[in-house]
Amino acid sequence: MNLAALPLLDQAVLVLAAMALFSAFALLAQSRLLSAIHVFAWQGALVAAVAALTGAASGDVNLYISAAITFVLKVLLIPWMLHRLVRRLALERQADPLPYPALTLLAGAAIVVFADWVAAPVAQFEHSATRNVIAISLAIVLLGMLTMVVRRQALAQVLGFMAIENGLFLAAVASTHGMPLVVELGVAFDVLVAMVLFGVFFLQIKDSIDTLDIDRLSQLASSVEQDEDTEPPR
Amino acid sequence: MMLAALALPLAGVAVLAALASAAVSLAASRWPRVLSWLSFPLLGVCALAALASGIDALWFGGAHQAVLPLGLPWLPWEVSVDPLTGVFLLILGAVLLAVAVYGPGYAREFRNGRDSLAALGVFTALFVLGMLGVLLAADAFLFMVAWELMSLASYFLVAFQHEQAEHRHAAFLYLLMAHVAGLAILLAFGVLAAASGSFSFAAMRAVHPDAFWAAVAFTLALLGFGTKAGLAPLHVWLPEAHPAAPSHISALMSAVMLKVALYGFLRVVFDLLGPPQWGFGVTLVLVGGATAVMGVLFALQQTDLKRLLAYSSIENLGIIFLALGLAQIFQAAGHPALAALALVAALYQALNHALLKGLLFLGAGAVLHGAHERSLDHLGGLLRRMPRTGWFFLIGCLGMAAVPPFNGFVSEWLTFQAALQAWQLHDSLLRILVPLAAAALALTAALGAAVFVRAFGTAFLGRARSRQARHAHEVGRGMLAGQALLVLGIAIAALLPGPVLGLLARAATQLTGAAVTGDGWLWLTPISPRVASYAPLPILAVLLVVGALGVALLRPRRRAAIRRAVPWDCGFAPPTPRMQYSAAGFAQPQRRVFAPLYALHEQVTPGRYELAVGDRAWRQLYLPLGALTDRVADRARRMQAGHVRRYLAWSLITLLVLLWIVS
Amino acid sequence: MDRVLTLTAALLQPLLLLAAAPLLVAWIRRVKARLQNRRGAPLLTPYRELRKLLGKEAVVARTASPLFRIAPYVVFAATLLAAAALPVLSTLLPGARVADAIALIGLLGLARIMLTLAGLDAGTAFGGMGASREMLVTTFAEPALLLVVFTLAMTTHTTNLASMAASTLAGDSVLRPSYMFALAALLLVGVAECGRIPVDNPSTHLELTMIHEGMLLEYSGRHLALMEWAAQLKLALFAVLTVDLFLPWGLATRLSPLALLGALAALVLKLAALGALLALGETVLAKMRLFRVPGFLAMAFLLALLGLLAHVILESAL
Amino acid sequence: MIWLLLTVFTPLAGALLLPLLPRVSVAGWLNLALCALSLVGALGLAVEVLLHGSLAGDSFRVDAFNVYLAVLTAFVGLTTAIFSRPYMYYVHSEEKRVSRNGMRLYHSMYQGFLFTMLLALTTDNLGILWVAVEGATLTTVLLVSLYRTPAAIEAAWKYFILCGVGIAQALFGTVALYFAAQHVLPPGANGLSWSTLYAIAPQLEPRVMVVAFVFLLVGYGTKVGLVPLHSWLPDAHSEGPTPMSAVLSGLLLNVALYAVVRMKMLTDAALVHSSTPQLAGHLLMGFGLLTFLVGAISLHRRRDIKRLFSYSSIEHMGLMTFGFGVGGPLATFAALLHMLVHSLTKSSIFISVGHATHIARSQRIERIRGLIRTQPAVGWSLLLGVVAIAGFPPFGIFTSEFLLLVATMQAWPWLTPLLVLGLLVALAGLFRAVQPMVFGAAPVGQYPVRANMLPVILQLAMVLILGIAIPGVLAHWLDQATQLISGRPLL
Repeated sequence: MNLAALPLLDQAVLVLAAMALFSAFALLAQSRLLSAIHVFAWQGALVAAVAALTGAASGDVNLYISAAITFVLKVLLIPWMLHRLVRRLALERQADPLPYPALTLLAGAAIVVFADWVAAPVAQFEHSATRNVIAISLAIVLLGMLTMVVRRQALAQVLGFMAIENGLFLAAVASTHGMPLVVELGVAFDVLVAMVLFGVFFLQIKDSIDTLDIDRLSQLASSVEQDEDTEPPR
Repeated sequence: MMLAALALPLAGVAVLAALASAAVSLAASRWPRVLSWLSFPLLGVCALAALASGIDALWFGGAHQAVLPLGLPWLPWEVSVDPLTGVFLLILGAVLLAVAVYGPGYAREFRNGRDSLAALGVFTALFVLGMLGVLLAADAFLFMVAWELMSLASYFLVAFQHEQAEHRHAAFLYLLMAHVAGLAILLAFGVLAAASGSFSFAAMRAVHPDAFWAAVAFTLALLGFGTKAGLAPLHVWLPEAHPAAPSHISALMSAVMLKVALYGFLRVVFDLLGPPQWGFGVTLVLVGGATAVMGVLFALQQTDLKRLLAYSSIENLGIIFLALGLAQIFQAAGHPALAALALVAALYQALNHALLKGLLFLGAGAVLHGAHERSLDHLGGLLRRMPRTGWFFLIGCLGMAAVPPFNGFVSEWLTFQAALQAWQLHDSLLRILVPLAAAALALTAALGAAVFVRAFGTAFLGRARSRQARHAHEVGRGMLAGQALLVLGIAIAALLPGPVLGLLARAATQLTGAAVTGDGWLWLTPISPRVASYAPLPILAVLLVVGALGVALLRPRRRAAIRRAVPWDCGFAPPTPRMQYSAAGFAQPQRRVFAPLYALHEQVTPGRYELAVGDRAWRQLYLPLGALTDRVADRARRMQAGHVRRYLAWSLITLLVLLWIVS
Repeated sequence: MDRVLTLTAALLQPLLLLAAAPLLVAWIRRVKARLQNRRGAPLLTPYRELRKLLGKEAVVARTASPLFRIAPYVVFAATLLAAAALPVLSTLLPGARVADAIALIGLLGLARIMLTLAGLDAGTAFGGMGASREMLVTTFAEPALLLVVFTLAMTTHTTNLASMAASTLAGDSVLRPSYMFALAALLLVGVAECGRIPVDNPSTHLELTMIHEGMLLEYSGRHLALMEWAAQLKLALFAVLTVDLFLPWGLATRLSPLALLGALAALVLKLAALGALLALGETVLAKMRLFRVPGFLAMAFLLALLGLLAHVILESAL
Repeated sequence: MIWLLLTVFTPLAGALLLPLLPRVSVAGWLNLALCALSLVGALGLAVEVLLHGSLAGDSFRVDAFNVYLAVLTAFVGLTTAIFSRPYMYYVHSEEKRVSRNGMRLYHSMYQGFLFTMLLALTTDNLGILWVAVEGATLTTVLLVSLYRTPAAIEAAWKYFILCGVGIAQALFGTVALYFAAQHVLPPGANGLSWSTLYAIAPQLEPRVMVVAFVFLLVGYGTKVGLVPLHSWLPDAHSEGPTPMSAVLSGLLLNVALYAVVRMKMLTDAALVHSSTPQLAGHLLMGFGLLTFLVGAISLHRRRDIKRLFSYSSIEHMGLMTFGFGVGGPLATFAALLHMLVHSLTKSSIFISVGHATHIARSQRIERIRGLIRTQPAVGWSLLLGVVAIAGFPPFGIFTSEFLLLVATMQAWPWLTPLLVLGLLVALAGLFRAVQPMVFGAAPVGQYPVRANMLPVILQLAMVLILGIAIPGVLAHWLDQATQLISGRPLL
């Protein structure tokens, strides 16, 4: 299908999806926490915009609601909570540089290729223009996971987690024009609760090990079981 | 015939009595007397019923079946009693009866201890129940349930005095090996069930797997039942576990449980598996022969009386399996009558070993009870302190040493007779193998005699080597009566081989289709009078007559019969108990001759000689396996490194790999 | 009538052997003495020794149990019973139906076990030593003996000694390699079992080399007499066993007086020759060190095994 | 319908109500009562299903498969509540490890957890199923960190992160399913209804279904504890309060496996005409076997008693997964039975373990010694529980393992040696650790604790009965479930 033959709305959807993908890369590479939170907010906005545009293209009211929920949650509420946490934990200046940025980004690119390969049989089956967004969303999901694997900062991990959620949402919107509303609400509720819990945990972790570097959270390795002097609690 | 149909109901009574015994034993933690007044008598009822059922089944022959309303809906538990079951019900009943009479006296010891009497009673009864279940089962599922129940209950009995670390170790090893055995048997049944499409023995009997799968099933059955029966090199648990249990339980384990394993093997290989193959027979002969020689060599070096008896059990099971191998070879070669002879020899040996080893373990228990010691190096002179136990023990020893007119000789004689018919085989390999097996058997018999001379000689003769042995006391009436019952059984098996063989032959006929006769009550003439015959009663009569004549003729008429004096000992200083030959010293020549087979640790310091005789199988097979497990476990543990990022990476990699696989 | 005759013969044959056993021992001593250029004791000396011992007081160690006093009777009776299973003069022997060759070996085993237990009973060092060594000898000697019997049983298809002898008599004289091995094994085993040189020395009480005598050390009086007599009987028994199995010619197959007389004459000749051979061997050979005994016995076992294998490989196809 | 509402929404009401109660002791009793009420509902539901067959509605579906799991969930919920009342009260008032607010949170989340479990079981909507399973994570994650120790927080964090990511993958799979369904279903139809999807499954595009299944498997498989996605499980099970360990091992894993099996049924139906009709089964078998073996070997050289038993849970989940993967009526029946008996046994073991750790005042295996001497009831129940979980008759786990081995023997004979090896290694690992704990002399200064052994006795008795004779009703019920899953009944 020729890109030029698409309606303008669809073209816009594709552009926005590409930008969301880029934001996933930005999230992967961005070492400063505050900037990363901003990138995440932008990604949320892009995804919400995709939902709204798809709604406009298909005339589905549910999608507007989804877009609104996403906007409120991912662009406003969660970045705000994260901001507050960063300030409360005095992490504004903290950076979390990647150990091998070039390699990580290459791996990210490979993942995109892989996602396209996996999604191809799925996508060829859909006739609408937005079918290739499925590959993009899968790539965003996998990149989110990659972010969680490579980042040592607990907050950065949460951002990766939330990016996965964004990818999922994008997939739902692009492939099926959104899930039924009950499910969307349930998902949104879960995300919200998860965010609250993350906040609780940050405080607890900070209390107990005085840092949010999750590599320090390795007391429970089985090899440590051999240690005689650490007495695990009941 | 009304009586013929009684076998199954009687077996049912036995099962119910065992269940009742288990149930009432629960009360023993509060009222210890329950054990003596209810649990053991109920076991006695169970024993009598099993005995009656076994004799009934053997006397009348035929199979009686029933289906129980238990188990799975499409897999109900089936039970049956046939002559093969009968033989083993007979063994179980005979030994259990003695144990039930013996038990109360022995268990009284534990009343003051901290070990739970309720556990003892409950698990003893469950153990018996499990063994009964194995014998009665007519489908693989019930068989496995009963089999594992038997293993599990005996595990708890081995662990009964669990405050001693070596008992715990023995129990663990035992449980592990029992599980190996159980799973192998389960797989063997799996093969049979896959061929016949059903778990019922009747169906398995009707449809046989092809040659390959039959070989697989045979190997699995040999592995499973052989582990339980203590075949080398799977025997290591046995000398650990049997001594650890209370003595009357050791008697049950050695005398009955090993036979139950034998029963299982017979049932699977001779009854269910289908046409015999000479390869199976050769395997059995080799494994049995190796086990017998290995067992007796190690028995000769033990200083713990109960360990010695345990190794001797290994030896005997080796002999039995060797005889089974002969039966398989003869059957495969088309000589069912000879196969039946070899099978009868095996069954007779099983019966003898049950009675003898039961008696010896009960005797060892009495020694433990009377002298609080079971190391041969600390015993001595017990024949004068505990005369009745001592003479009973002597009978057991002579029986195990297989000399006429005792019962051990009858089965050995039958086995030799079977082996000597090897000239009828056509295959020259087999014709060589069978005489070689007979040679191994002969070697085993000679060493076996040495084992029991050593055991009786150091424990009961000579002079006490410790204070406990010097102050040993005879045990109570119940414990003696238990042993006496087994002596009665031994006497019957020893002196009336014809009738006993006639009974056992029913089972052999069931499995081979050929008959064996004992030729009347006096003679034992399995093939023909020209070939060989044996009559123990005249032998006993002549021995008694000559002995009595000698005493009567030679007794001096004027003086006192004898004069007592200090031992002569070539006129050296009056000997002290420490100058006696010790148990280790007695077996020293054989230790030198067979040194490469033992893992010896000797340490000589001035005035002390320390010796440990280890099992090579243990060091070369089991310890490496344990170490391997630990190494793999440590490696697996590295997966659990504690870093959440690594866990996430695992997750991501799994996802990518799976997507790659399916795309 | 026939039956009575057979039974009488059956009763008389072992008694005959029992009566003749000391004579055989005396004969061997005599030949040995001659070979050593001595005159030697009269042939009746063993009988006199037995009579002397029977008249003496029996002294029993304080530490011994009742088993010590029972053992001589059991040993004697069992050996005698074993002798009853042996065709001494005639192959018509009901005793052989009661106990075949395997049972014979078993009865000898019973005697030996009682002997060793008695050796252990007094709790002395030498008794234990003798018992321990006796058990070492048995470890190889008994299986070797069994294998010898098996070799012949495979040929004659019977373990009944009378039938074996009868079967050898009835058949043609064939030169069998298996018999050669078996005979050699049987001779070695017999030497070891009867406590002769080079395994044991019956005429010494030198403490550290004793086997059989070590076990008898605490015995005296009638007990010792029975033990000694049983040992002599055992030697005679092995001698008769050897000739029965390998040289049965001369044995009576009927119970006619003539045949029996002929058998007696043949037996005397054969035993005399065998005894002389043993004496010669004992003169030529030296007593071995105890640690070399297992090698000697292993050789016996090996020979017996070779006999069995030679039979299976070379002869059974015939 | 009324039973369903009673079953599912009683816990929800409890979750909202219990934190409002001022007194901790009353909350414990109320917790118990609510569980009992929910069990009554589940039993009523079961009777209804038994009498009238499956119930299906707009967004729920109750058939033989899930109703037995629902009863099991409610039952284990109740028995654990019986255990947890005095146990948590002891932790709160004697050990002072949990504050009053902590106790409120505990009771609320306990009910919330039960609600999500029951919701996940009874819903027909795959989206709601996802929400409920995610909800189960959220409700339990705070309980894992209830003690606020660094280790507990760390365990909770890992649990949260790993399960969160895993479940996100399941959502992607769900989206893909919905996507596949939309192409077949008319507009307006409920493309997330499992019943609807199952009915049209053969028309679903196989290639999409395969990708969807992979995501669903990895997603829900994380919660099942499939290796190598299992890393959170030992941490979470060992650091939380013991009642939580009991329900996590006994219930959560089951529900996650339930979800996997539902997805497998859909995939199987969709792939029936493709070139790889057995793909889902093979994947499950591979994961199951790997999980089983790794779980079994990991039982060796453990130092922490609760970690030990959480590895045992992993091992058994592997076995069940393998069973479902083998397919066929016999293996499926065996796996269903195994789910049942494993839940009962494992939760009873965790209850005994809870008492044992209180007796020894430590969770380290080498400090727990001589339990039978100190407190025979606890020692024997732990020992018998382990005997049962190790697969000895006459306990029910033997039956299911027997059937599973036999089924494997028929379908994949060359895999049975691996299974047998695993079972042996597992037995050795378990007894190596447990035997010194229960046997032997008691250390000085070790005293019995107050323990309510009723739940343990009840559960072990049930496992025992299941091992001796499976009641006809239950067998019929399991058989119906077998028919649902494998397409053929066994009987």
